[in-house]
Amino acid sequence: MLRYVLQRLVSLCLSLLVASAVIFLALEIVPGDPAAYMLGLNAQEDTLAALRDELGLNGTALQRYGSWLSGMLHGDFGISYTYRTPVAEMIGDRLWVSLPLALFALGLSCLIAFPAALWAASRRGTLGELGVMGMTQLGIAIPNFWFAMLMVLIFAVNLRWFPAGGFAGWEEGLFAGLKSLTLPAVALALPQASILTRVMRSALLDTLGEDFIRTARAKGLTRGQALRRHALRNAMIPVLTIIGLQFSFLLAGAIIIENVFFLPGLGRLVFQAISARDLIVVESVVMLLVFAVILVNFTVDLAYAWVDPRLRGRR
Amino acid sequence: MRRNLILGTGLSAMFAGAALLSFFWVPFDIGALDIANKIKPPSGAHWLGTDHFGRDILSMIMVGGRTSIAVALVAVGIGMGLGVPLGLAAAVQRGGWLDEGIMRANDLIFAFPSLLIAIMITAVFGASAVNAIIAIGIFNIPVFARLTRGAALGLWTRDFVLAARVAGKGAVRISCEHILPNLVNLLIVQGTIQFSLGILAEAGLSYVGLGAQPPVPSWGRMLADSQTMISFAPHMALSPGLAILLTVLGLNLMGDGLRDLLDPRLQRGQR
Amino acid sequence: MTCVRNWGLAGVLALAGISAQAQGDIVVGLQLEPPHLDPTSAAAGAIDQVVYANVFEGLTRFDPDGSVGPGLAESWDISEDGLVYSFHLRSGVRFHDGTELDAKDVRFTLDRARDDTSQNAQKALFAGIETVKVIDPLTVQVTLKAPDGSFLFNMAWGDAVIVAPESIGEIKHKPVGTGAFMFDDWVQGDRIELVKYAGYWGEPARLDHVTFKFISDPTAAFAAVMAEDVDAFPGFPAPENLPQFEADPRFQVLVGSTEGETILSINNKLAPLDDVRVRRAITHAIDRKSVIDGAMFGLGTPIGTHFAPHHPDYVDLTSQSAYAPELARQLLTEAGYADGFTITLKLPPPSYARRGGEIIAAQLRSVGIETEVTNLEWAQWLEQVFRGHDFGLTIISHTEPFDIDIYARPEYYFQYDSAAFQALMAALKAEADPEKRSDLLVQAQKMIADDYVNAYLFQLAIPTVANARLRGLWRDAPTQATDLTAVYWDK
Amino acid sequence: MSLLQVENLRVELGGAPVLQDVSLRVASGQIVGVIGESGSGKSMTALAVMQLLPPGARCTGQVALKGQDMLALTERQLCRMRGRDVGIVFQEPMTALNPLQTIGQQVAETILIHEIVSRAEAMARAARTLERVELQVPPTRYPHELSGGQRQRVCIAMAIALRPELLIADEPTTALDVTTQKGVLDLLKQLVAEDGMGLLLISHDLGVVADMADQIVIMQRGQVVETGRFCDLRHSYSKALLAASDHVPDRTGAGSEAPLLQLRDVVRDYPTPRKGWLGKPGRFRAVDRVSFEIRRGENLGLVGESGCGKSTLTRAILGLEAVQEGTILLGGQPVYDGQRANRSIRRRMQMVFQDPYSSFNPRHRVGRLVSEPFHLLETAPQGVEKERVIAEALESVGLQAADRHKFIHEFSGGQRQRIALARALIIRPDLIVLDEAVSALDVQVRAQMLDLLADLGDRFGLTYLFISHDLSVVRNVTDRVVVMRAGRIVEEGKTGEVFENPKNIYTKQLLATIPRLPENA
Repeated sequence: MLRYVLQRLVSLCLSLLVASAVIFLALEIVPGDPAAYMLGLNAQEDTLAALRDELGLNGTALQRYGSWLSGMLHGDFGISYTYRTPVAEMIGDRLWVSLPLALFALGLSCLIAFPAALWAASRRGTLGELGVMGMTQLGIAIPNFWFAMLMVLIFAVNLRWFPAGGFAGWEEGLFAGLKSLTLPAVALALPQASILTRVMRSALLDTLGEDFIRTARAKGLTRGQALRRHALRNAMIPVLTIIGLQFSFLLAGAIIIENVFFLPGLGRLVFQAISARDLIVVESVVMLLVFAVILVNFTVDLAYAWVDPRLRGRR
Repeated sequence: MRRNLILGTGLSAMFAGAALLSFFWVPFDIGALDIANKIKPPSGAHWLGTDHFGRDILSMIMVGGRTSIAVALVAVGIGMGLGVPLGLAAAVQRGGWLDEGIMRANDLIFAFPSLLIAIMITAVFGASAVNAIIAIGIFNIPVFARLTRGAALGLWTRDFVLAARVAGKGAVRISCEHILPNLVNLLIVQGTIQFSLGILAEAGLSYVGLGAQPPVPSWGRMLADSQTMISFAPHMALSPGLAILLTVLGLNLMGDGLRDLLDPRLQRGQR
Repeated sequence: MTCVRNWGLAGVLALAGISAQAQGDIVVGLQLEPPHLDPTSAAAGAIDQVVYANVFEGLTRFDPDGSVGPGLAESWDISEDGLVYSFHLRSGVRFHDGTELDAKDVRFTLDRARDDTSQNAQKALFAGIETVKVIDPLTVQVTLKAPDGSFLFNMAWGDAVIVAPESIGEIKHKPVGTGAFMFDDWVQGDRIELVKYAGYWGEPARLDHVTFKFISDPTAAFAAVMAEDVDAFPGFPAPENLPQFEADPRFQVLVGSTEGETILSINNKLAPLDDVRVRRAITHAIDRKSVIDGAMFGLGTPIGTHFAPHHPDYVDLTSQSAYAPELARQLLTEAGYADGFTITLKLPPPSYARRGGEIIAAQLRSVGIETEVTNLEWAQWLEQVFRGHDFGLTIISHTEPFDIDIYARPEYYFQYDSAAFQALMAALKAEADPEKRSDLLVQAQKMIADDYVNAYLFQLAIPTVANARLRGLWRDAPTQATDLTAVYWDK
Repeated sequence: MSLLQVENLRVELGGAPVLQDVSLRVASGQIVGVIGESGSGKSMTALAVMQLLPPGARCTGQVALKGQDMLALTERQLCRMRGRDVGIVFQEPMTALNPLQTIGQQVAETILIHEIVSRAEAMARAARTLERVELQVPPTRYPHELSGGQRQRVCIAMAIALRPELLIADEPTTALDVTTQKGVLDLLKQLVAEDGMGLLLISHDLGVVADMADQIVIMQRGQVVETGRFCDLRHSYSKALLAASDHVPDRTGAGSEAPLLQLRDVVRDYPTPRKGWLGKPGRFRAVDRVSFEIRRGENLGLVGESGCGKSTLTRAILGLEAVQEGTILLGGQPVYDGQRANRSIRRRMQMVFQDPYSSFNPRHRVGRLVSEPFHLLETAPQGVEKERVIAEALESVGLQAADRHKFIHEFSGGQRQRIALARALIIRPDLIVLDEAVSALDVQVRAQMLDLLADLGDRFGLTYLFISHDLSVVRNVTDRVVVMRAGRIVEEGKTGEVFENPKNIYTKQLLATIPRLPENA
């Protein structure tokens, strides 16, 4: 097991290295000079040169890549071109919004999906199942930013139960923080929950068709007991995969929702950074997100091994 | 369960048909702005009302559907066109260097947050429908590559492939004659789903201004344009929102229906 | 869907809720977050929006009506030849860190802005300075290379605010100025907080605590104001929502003027746009009223030249480029483009440009000019259009005050190269007599209108949406600023 | 009163009857064998007794267990009976166990559901039950760590943990290797004797049931054809089944002395996954220095259990994979020469596979399927000539020329194997490799197929390599036999001699498993 973990860690590092090169190269060809952006219409050429020098934009590509990479290994992501603050700090701040939001949305998604999927799977062919499945179809088909807009109108502007957006900050207390994340989390969770429900239901139904469920029923287990004791854990493998994918998606994919709710999260940071040509921020955030995805996949792999004894011995 | 298929096909065909029709006829010319008549609620002349430039929303939905559908369709085409051959090639020798290479590259693409990369691509090459297609298409490649590889690996263990090898056929010929035709069902179903995801992705990109550019309308851009007016002109946001919702819903239902219809397990004589 | 449809009505009927804010607090919404807080080393207007007059002050300052008045300099003397300015500083002015303001700080500020390594975005403002001399702790003498009628005006800019050498190192994140508010906290991506400065030299601020909240998305801005999450939103980004706020007793809407001449810039060096008949045809093809109604929902004053209508020397030349599509087609035929031509139209992000671009594209199409529309991010716009001159047409609001002199710069992005106009500007610069200056300005306005350099659309208006009980907000925006020093809650 | 009494049982699935008028009885301590070909409804009968029919099934008639009418009981009451009063063992032990639980847990679950005992107590009893089924592994193991035979024992342990009065075994040994089969059957017999259970033993293989069962029920197309003791079976269908199960086809040719295929010290290694990043990949030797030859015109049997290297060897013979050492010659020429197919040799060999369902591309018509080997010819017949050759091939295996326009799913399993044979024959090869080609067929169809093979062999002078685990078939159709185990040849010789007088201890074990039908009067 230890060997397996170590092996995975080495390949994880290799993937990260490749990813960092890809990201750096991609951003090398981005047109637009950050210095020109910062100084605006009336800037003079010597002013621009001075600023470029200060930003360290004058070295060769290889030098810049090297210093970026080695800095990152020390936890130093460089200084933002536009904000002029350490990128690591900025990311740290934003992470305090994005990570709780992703977890909140994921939690909601699981909280909705698990009971719904169990319910639908155990009532195959009933109107109730049809209803749940219909809801999930709608949940997948609704563009979530549109749904978010409607929710803001109803719950923030009209009913005023939740703030229309922004983030109160954790220093205002857990409740205030969660309150400002509720609507975004719901908007994010809706399609995710729908997908998860469908995946889990079909995984459950597939498992219910397996021979060992028949064996369990022959032992005298009721349909429900067989579902809970035998099908559920077996169905968790595809479900875990989806949960892993969703978490990484939520961490990075909240850009649009963060814009709708003007949340100071990672997605909006990178969106702004791209339009401001703050490349060092873009590079670092994308790198971090890639790292997160790879880490999540790694964790999911370990979770598989935890769920499935067949994977424990192998490799 | 043909109900899904009929309903889904009906919905999708309705929107696709309207989009096709718009090549020949639309109720009103959307190129001519009529600022004096802006933001009018639905009426006899304008069934879905007019937008902030006084254009007929029904006509906009019809023409906008062209963009949304074309972007999604071509993106799926890119995904299939590149992903399927890659998946087939990877499956020829499980665990071989080609397989490893293709699958690692896939993992790498999967590790990048898709929306972010789409935004970066449009930032690099400029916002346009073509770049939106590329951005969405890139992420379709690993989806199809993975799907194809997985299913093809299963098929390669089947005896009829062995029979073809006994008949002296090479990997390319077997992939084309025996593997690919048996993947068609699967690809159609996945294609439908990716198509619907493509429409959602296009809407999202256009919403943040990175999709189709004016004067070409698209559903996502209509939503973005109508956003600030939703409170006093809900008809402007409802029509494109519902167009997206119903098309995606239709495609998903169609995908489900096709899956049931084409599922080999349900086909007689094929276990 | 019923909920949505009834929303507007419900919003109107909703009783004005009791604001959760204490009467000394205010939350101000702004569309753009500043990249940092040093107004003397970046072009971002967003910095001035937060700090101008609130945190930093200059020798002179813009008043709400756009006139230039005394700031940290109580008064000044100008030598006969117009070359030497002696500024008399107010006494007892302290920076937020407790250090006293004296003439050395002024010299430091001006020298820093003029230095070779300066990163000041408006370095041209200081280009005319020959020397800066400290006479005594409260007097500073500035000698110019040549007389400059607009020097006092220049010193009122946000790029010329007085900073202290003691705090310059950290200015980007802990700005220390002399204003009525002190910087308190910045949660990047979300908000900046200011608190009242007890040691302010002048009339103390009536608010204790100010929060600037950054909301770039117009819909989100609307929702935030409607939900009363923010109390005031200067430069509200969605003019289409203003009627709703006007109809709602909870809010007041102030529509003010800005220094932003919004124009369809034409690349004067690019064929066929180098033909004045073609440029004239373009201006006649455009219906300003449609553009203002469609893009700005009626906000904005039509202009016929590059000059602010509220300026006393403004001449209304709109009739010279009135909407006349027939004339436009005729001019095109004369110029040899009876079948029209195709040209690029590159649009920066603001909605006046994006929406206006769609409308103008449609109007140009109807006289036979096809446009290839490209939406650009600001960085791309700067790169391609402003610096690269790679464009045919673009729409942009020139928000710098009194900037007609850009037409005297042949390398400026629209590349208008007229010796006559350059001579006119040189004369203006040297002229101190107000009467003659005024005359020269009228000539200048007419000259660029006659040459149809650009298609002049409208003067950008600035709508401010605020809680109905707020008083003392600026209506107009002579410079980009959100001066809160006089703002208070009505009881 | 019988322990189990089924009267006039009728089951409809989606409106179509799958069981009609089925009646049978099982008494305590009695073994009742149910025999039938695939689709005869024997498994459905078992599921009907358990009331575990698939959704949408309608069940009428009477199923009385210990006097209780199962059809009248509520689901809750049924759950109380299942596992306690009646246990069942299914065919496929590989999938019948939950892969995520230890075998001990799964056996203990049977106890925990029905009795109020502590978990520890249940685990202890489960361990004892596992000992009882002679399983030599600790109860903390997971199913994937066990072999098929061991898993089937776990299934039996689950079924008998509470000593039910009736045990149903639905094809309990079909998926197992022959040597394992015997042990499982012996165990069942022993348990019945010890506990006095009734056993309903369901099988397609008359041989399995014949020497165990006290009563035999023969089923055909959802109906009971005949019930009685083995020696009393009289019905024509029963007799036909009996005859077919030990069919010996007529053959004339017995082969010449000239070798057609020669294997010399053939070695085939597979790399195993490398250990660690820098570790060398390991090697697994699937075929270890195998040498034998097939003479022109003879039938050679290759016998061995699953995993012995048969399939690997087959692929090597067909020239599909390279061998690491040794040579394989067909008519004196190597079958494998680098990456490209050695067409001139390959066209002299063809193959028929075990599974009639997966060996055809479902998307092609029969004509195209059958003509696939034309690819090996330098000049393949075209147009009319091609049609004629296809028609001839189909007719030679007893099908019609018009069948070439049909799709494969329109044929039964037996017909498909004929088509497979037609495909192999179409280019007139010298050697046909039959890889378990008749194993998946019902006995009567199998007998017909064997006759066809013999007939074609004589007509076209074919040489067969007959790979099978089914010893009785091998005995009846081959001239010589090669016994393979763990990649090596352990015995080789004339079929009669090997079967009469095996030398190797493994061969002896194998032969001992052949079920012997009691002499039928």
